[in-house]
Amino acid sequence: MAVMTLVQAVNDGLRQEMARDEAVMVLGEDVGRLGGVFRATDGLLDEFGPDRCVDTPLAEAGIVGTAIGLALAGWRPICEMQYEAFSYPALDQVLSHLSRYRWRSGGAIEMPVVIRMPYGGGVRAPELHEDSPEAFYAHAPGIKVATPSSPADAKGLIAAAVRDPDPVVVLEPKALYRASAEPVPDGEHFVELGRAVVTRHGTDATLISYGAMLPVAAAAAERLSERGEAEVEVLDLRTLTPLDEEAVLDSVAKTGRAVIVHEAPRTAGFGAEVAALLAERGILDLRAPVRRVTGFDVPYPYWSLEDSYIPSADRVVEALEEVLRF
Amino acid sequence: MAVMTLVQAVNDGLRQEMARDEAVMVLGEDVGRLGGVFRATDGLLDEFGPDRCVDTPLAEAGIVGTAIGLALAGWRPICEMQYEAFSYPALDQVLSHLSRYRWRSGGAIEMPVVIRMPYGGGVRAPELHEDSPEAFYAHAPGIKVATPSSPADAKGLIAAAVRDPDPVVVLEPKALYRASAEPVPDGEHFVELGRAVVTRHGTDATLISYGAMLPVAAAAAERLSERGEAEVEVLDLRTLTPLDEEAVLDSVAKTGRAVIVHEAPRTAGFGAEVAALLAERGILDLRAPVRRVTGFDVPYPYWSLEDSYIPSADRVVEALEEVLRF
Amino acid sequence: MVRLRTYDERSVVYHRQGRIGTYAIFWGHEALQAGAVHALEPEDWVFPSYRESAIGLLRGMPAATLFAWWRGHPEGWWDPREWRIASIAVPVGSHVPHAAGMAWGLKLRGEPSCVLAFFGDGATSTGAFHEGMTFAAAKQVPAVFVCNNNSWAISTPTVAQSGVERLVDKAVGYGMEGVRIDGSDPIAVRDAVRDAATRARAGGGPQFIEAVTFRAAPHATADDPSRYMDPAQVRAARERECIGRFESRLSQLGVLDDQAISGIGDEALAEMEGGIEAAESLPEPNPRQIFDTTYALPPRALRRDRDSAVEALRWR
Amino acid sequence: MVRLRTYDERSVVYHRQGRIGTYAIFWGHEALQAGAVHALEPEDWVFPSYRESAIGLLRGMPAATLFAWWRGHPEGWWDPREWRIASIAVPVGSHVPHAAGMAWGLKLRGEPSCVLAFFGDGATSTGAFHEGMTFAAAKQVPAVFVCNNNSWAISTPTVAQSGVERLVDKAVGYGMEGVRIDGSDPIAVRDAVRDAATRARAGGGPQFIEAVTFRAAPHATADDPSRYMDPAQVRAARERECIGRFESRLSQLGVLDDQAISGIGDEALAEMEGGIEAAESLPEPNPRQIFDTTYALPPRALRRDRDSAVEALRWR
Ligand SMILES: Cc1ncc(C[n+]2csc(CCOP(=O)(O)OP(=O)(O)O)c2C)c(N)n1
Ligand SMILES: Cc1ncc(C[n+]2csc(CCOP(=O)(O)OP(=O)(O)O)c2C)c(N)n1
Ligand SMILES: [Mg+2]
Ligand SMILES: [Mg+2]
Repeated sequence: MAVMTLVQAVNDGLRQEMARDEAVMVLGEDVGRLGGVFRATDGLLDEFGPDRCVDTPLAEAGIVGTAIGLALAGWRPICEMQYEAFSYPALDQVLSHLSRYRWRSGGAIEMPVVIRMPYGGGVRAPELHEDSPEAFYAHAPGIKVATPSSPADAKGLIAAAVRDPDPVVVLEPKALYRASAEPVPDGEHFVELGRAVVTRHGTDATLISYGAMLPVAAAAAERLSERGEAEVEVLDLRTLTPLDEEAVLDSVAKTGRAVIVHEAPRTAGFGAEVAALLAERGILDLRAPVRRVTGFDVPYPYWSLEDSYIPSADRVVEALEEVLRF
Repeated sequence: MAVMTLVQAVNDGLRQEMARDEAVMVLGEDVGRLGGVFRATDGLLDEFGPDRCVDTPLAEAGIVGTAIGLALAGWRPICEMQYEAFSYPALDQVLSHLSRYRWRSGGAIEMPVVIRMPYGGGVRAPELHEDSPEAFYAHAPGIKVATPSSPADAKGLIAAAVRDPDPVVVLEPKALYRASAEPVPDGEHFVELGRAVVTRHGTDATLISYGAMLPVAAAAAERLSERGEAEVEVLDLRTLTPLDEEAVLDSVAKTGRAVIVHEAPRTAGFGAEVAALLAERGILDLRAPVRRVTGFDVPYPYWSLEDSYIPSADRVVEALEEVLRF
Repeated sequence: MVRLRTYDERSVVYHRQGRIGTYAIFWGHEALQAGAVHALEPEDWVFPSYRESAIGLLRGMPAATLFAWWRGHPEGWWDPREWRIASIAVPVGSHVPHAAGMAWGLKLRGEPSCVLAFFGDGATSTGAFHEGMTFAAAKQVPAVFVCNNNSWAISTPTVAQSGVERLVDKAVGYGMEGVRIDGSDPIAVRDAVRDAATRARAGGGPQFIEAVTFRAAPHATADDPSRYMDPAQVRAARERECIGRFESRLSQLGVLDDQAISGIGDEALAEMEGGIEAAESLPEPNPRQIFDTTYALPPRALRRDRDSAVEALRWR
Repeated sequence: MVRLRTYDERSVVYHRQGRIGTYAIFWGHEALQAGAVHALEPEDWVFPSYRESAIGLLRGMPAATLFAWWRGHPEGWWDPREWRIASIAVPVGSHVPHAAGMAWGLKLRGEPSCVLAFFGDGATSTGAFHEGMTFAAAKQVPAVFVCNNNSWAISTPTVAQSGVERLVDKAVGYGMEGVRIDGSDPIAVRDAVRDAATRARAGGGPQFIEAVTFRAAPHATADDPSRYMDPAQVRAARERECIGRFESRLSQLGVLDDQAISGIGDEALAEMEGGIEAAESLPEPNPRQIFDTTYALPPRALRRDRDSAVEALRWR
């Protein structure tokens, strides 16, 4: 297995899929000669040529809108949004068309479009370079949402997204793009959509998280274990829609306690959906209130303050201790 | 008190606010001579002139984007989106700018912008005329969201939205625009944002809902009462953000059971937030699992099927009976 | 043209009779629609807005399908690949990027066909139109953009959109060729579209056609144009309407006589009567349809919803 | 101009020293920025993009504020009304409608001032640009739209945006007057902006100015232009850069001598050194700030979050 960073694994996944299927193409701002501002598409222009790795005009609704037309024409476009907040101009195309085209054609037309973007904060950037927009996409029926947290999953989920006949939004935690290098399976590697994974086993409480927050969750669990306070299970959702409900319910059935961690603002964030699942179908197993540890209900702040905004291991530990006291 | 329909009450509220404050203006597609496709702005052009009741180009991001500039210039713009799904092109302006301008200026600049739109289905319309987009707006920190369900509340919430120094999205249930005529206070009438109201008192379970679903909730509660099965409390949230958490928690503390009803798709819908609130802070009061009765996780269907999609009193009764069995 | 006209006029009647829902009238735009589609090859794609809802008639789509669309019935949706006609775009301007993308996709595949998109004057104000045009120009795709400037976007006159009188001026900003034609003259339309399509297929890039018409009818069945239109202007436009003009031209040329005209009319009427009846006798749609078309691979939770909904409530 | 240049060059240094974050370089655009703002009256509004982050210097804003912005410090944000300079727009093109709206608002109030918006070549592809221009044209607002065509949107050359070489052609589609000028000549810029602003204030409507420059520097400190730029082209552009050109012109005219030049430079350097030091000695931002500026009337839940967050964790 090669050792690589998360963004290298994204690149590897893209290359694998483009080599496998000639209908796969990449389009976005600066994805060609520059290889993307994070180099996620580095080398693809040279390898697959300018027809399949395309620099576009600066127009996100145009990128997703033409991708819909390209898909109708039989292509499998992968759109890069340069940063997550610059996907907002394309929300109309996603909500009005991409998510509905199959339904609208009575199931005749597939929309195998992938929209991938770096998301989340912690990189000392100016505003609107650090949003966590997953809830917008998760609330769009017809769209699937994947959020890798490790290099191997990044490669595998990219592959799954590209092969899926339905549109998939892949949110790549930019703070983890180069945070560490890890082994990634060589050659074809595929992580099924809709399958969460337990990244740490435990018995006393379940930490449910995804994407950029996994290291925070892991650190909090580690701390409680080191202190001998509790063994906390960490569940990485990996895809938000379809949500792996069984994995959530099974873990909480075992531990009786749940803390949900995400970076996006709390209100109507994706954590609410997980909490709602527990309130609907896990309540008899719960031995304590559910807790959400999230960004606050304000815009992502100026970066000198971002460390106070992003959920910290401290805040997660505090929430865990609270539910463990029940 | 005059007796009027919900859309007439909206009109009355707009007229009241425009008469009260010369900085208030209305802009949108066809709001002038036509008076809006639902006649919500009927007569305002004649009464306040073309500078304050303005027909705009067909460009929703332009409407909200210029409203931001107008607010910077000291105006209090009320934007009409002709139908809710046509607000999607403006989401970028809402998420990137309208919600952040105050924060971005260190609190110096107020954004007293109102965006009002008809929302929801049940009117036998072609696609994209019947979405329920409240969760998108509720997940935007900096934005408040109001959802009147009665003529009086429509007038009062419009007034509150216009006077609020922060941006407010008002979602008006189009299925109720002309559903019935009810008494509406004459003259100034104001319904504070962030205050839910109990529209029916009960002891056995709480139905939590808003906007277009209130009549469905009321019918379900009535049916169980008639049958002598249960006395169900009906809570109309009226504003989603700020959410009246105390009203939800107090009612459920009393009844021990909660069913949440909305028309939008379930996953990551606003009902998840209410359920999460209960899982976090109401769990010790709950004597049964929470249930959500919502639209399904698919696009709003062709209208010949819409009655199978919109939550019905039957479906709500079924959910109530289920939680009452615990 | 007559079939379109008959379809349109019958639709207004059927709406009044409660047999279809709200309907977007295209009376007076038949020359544009028929002229444009007749100029295309069968392999060329068409991207219609709601205003061209019946465009499928011109390629042999059954009238029943179109009436079913306006009846909100699932059978009203077709497989776009079968007819090379994209799904009707309801949000104004939003399909312009799709047309650009399809044309780009054809070009990348080396297919020798082109794409035609219809949209209105109001659509030219939308960001989606702009981004679609921008892509089409940047990638020099084989597309023909046909703007039906019918003077109105519901109650808003064209000049109120951006202060431009001639929408063809918009082409300049994309470095595209633009022509302005009489959209009520089917021959002028056919020629302009044929030229543009030929050039597009030959790699000459996209082109913009402003077809000048007039919406001498309500925006849709729910509209009340008396609030904003001058009745005299409407009367004048109705007198100049495209079908009468074309019929008298053909009659003068001796190509058409009264008998032929009424024969065509009768045939069209029979087609539409048959169409609405066929639409009405479609089986009640199955609510399972709600669940079964959104995803190729639906989430488990959705399948569970379907099963419990279908069973528990028997869809009262 | 020299102050802008000094600010810019120092910022690149400060970034390397870790004293500010990622920084968007505007080296070579000083003539455009200074020429444009000098042509305005103090009551006129300016809507900058990230590329004009230091535009406030020209109206007396302390350099410390600007460095604080790039340090991600709350003191980097100003009250737009105080300087009549809107907040820096980070999403490309998205502030064009704001400028149109502000200009419209001034017009409705009968205020005799105008609005100037800066944006790049890439911005002209965005739907937001189009909708803002459309509104400005439709409402004939007093606005001057200044497009800095610096040949590049990060790695994408201007011609790849929409196939148009002369961005001034975009004005035609909005029925706007447009001019194309040398954006490296401060006098040409000042004259063009003064004309446009005068006309706008007098009710003559909006105008579009394409200012041709060249981005002879990386897009931002994180960028690596060697991947896409021809070094020879960059070298040539750096030789033609605006300040040197203007200085020799002024020297030839006898307005400026070497001593004056170095005096201006020293002063600017001192100003920037003072600015960064002031920015660095700002007190650590208080995390309460996160909660206190979003709403005028914050939801109760947010106040509760603030209180519990501040107390429970003492913001480690
Ligand atoms: C994005 C969007 N905004 C608003 C509407 C509501 N609406 C439907 S048709 C219409 C006017 C369209 O005018 P135009 O583009 O000239 O086309 P026409 O109807 O004249 O064919 C409007 C505003 C819509 N469908 N989509
Ligand atoms: C809507 C949006 N998409 C993408 C980006 C990322 N981005 C920042 S600057 C830039 C290029 C802008 O080019 P141009 O408009 O020519 O301005 P310049 O940077 O040359 O001044 C891009 C793509 C952004 N900020 N906003
Ligand atoms: Mg029109
Ligand atoms: Mg540029």
